[in-house]
Amino acid sequence: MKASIYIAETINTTDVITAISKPEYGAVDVFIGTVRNHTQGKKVIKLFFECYEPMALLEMQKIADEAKERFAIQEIIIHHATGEKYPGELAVVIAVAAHRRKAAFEACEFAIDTLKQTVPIWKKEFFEDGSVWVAAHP
Amino acid sequence: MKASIYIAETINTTDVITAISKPEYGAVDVFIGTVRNHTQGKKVIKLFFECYEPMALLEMQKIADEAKERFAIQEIIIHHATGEKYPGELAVVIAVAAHRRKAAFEACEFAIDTLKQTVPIWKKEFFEDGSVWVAAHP
Amino acid sequence: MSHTILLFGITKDIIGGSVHETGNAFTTVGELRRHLYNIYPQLEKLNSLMIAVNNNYANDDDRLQSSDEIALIPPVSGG
Amino acid sequence: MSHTILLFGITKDIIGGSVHETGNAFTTVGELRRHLYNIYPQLEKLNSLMIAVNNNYANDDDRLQSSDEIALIPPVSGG
Repeated sequence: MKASIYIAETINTTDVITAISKPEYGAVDVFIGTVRNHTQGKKVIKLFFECYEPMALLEMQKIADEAKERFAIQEIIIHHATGEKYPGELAVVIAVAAHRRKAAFEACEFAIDTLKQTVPIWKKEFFEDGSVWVAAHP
Repeated sequence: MKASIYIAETINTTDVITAISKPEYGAVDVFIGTVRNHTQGKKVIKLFFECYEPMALLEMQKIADEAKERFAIQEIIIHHATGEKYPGELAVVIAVAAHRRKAAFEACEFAIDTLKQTVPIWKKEFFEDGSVWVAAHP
Repeated sequence: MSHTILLFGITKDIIGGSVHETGNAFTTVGELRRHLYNIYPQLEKLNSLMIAVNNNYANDDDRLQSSDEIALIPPVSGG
Repeated sequence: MSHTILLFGITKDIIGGSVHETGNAFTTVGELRRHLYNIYPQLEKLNSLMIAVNNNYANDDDRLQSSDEIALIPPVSGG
């Protein structure tokens, strides 16, 4: 089984769901972020995810720890993809198991919101007429 | 591919996620409800889900329609299991695809909250010392 | 005339069997409800008891036709 | 003495290459930041520029050691 906090070229939703599903828990919420084929009206050809991996893993672990402190959840798994990704491919999968569903939803949303603010991973979008590092400039 | 609104003895998370994942959408939220092996400190041997199927399908469709009206989502799939279920087995899978994650989370939580209030499905819990229809009595 | 009522969940245990024949006809959902509460007082002890007519939740003042599909809906607990 | 700065995302494009050698040593994160803004004014036009020391986000008054692993963190955009 892969680690709860994991960064790789290829990630897999089924791996994550299988790992988090146990008869003790009644509720699992899963967030799946995929590469969109368009953004702000422009066709996206592909993405490139660059990653400062040791720090990204630490920041992802901090999110998992904080989620467990703040919400009544049992387990959380965060997997993020790196490298070249095409529309429809997975970018991130976050799964949260809890006894009660409200905590699972809240923790999962907290985790993806925080990941987008703190984890050192950068997305470059490739269009037909060029490329851009997302969010770099105002 | 199975219908978006579906009731069967056996449901499958992968089916649902595969059906809802498209390159147009960036965010998918999935709620997975499974049979817990305990409730209020008691060991659960198994469950039985009884279902008034034609009406349950209608009520599930109403939830899907209302979710699409209220939230900026693209698709919603609701599958519910019936019959005898053992701890760890799937009870319900709800998946919501959206361009933006907030709407996906909100619609998914709305759908499971509403399903538990309106859809004519009844859960009987079997313990070592008897059984009970859940929520029937105060 | 009579109505055939579909029973689910705990109402099966209370009334016995999976259908109940009323024996006579009722004009409204409320009348049917009072009739059932009279014969099966345990129904009144449930957290709630909805009555569905033709696969939709009905109000007590909704009128009944002999051709209606009527079902007792005790507190649901899916999910 | 010098610091080796790891570069990521758009800072690679602005500075060129995946590492930057400062040439001299800086006492604090803030001093290093001002030095970089002087040589590469485009860094100041970013939405934000964090500096990580030993895999943790640092403040401008944090002190630098020559053995520290230092990285420029332009606005992140994972997920």
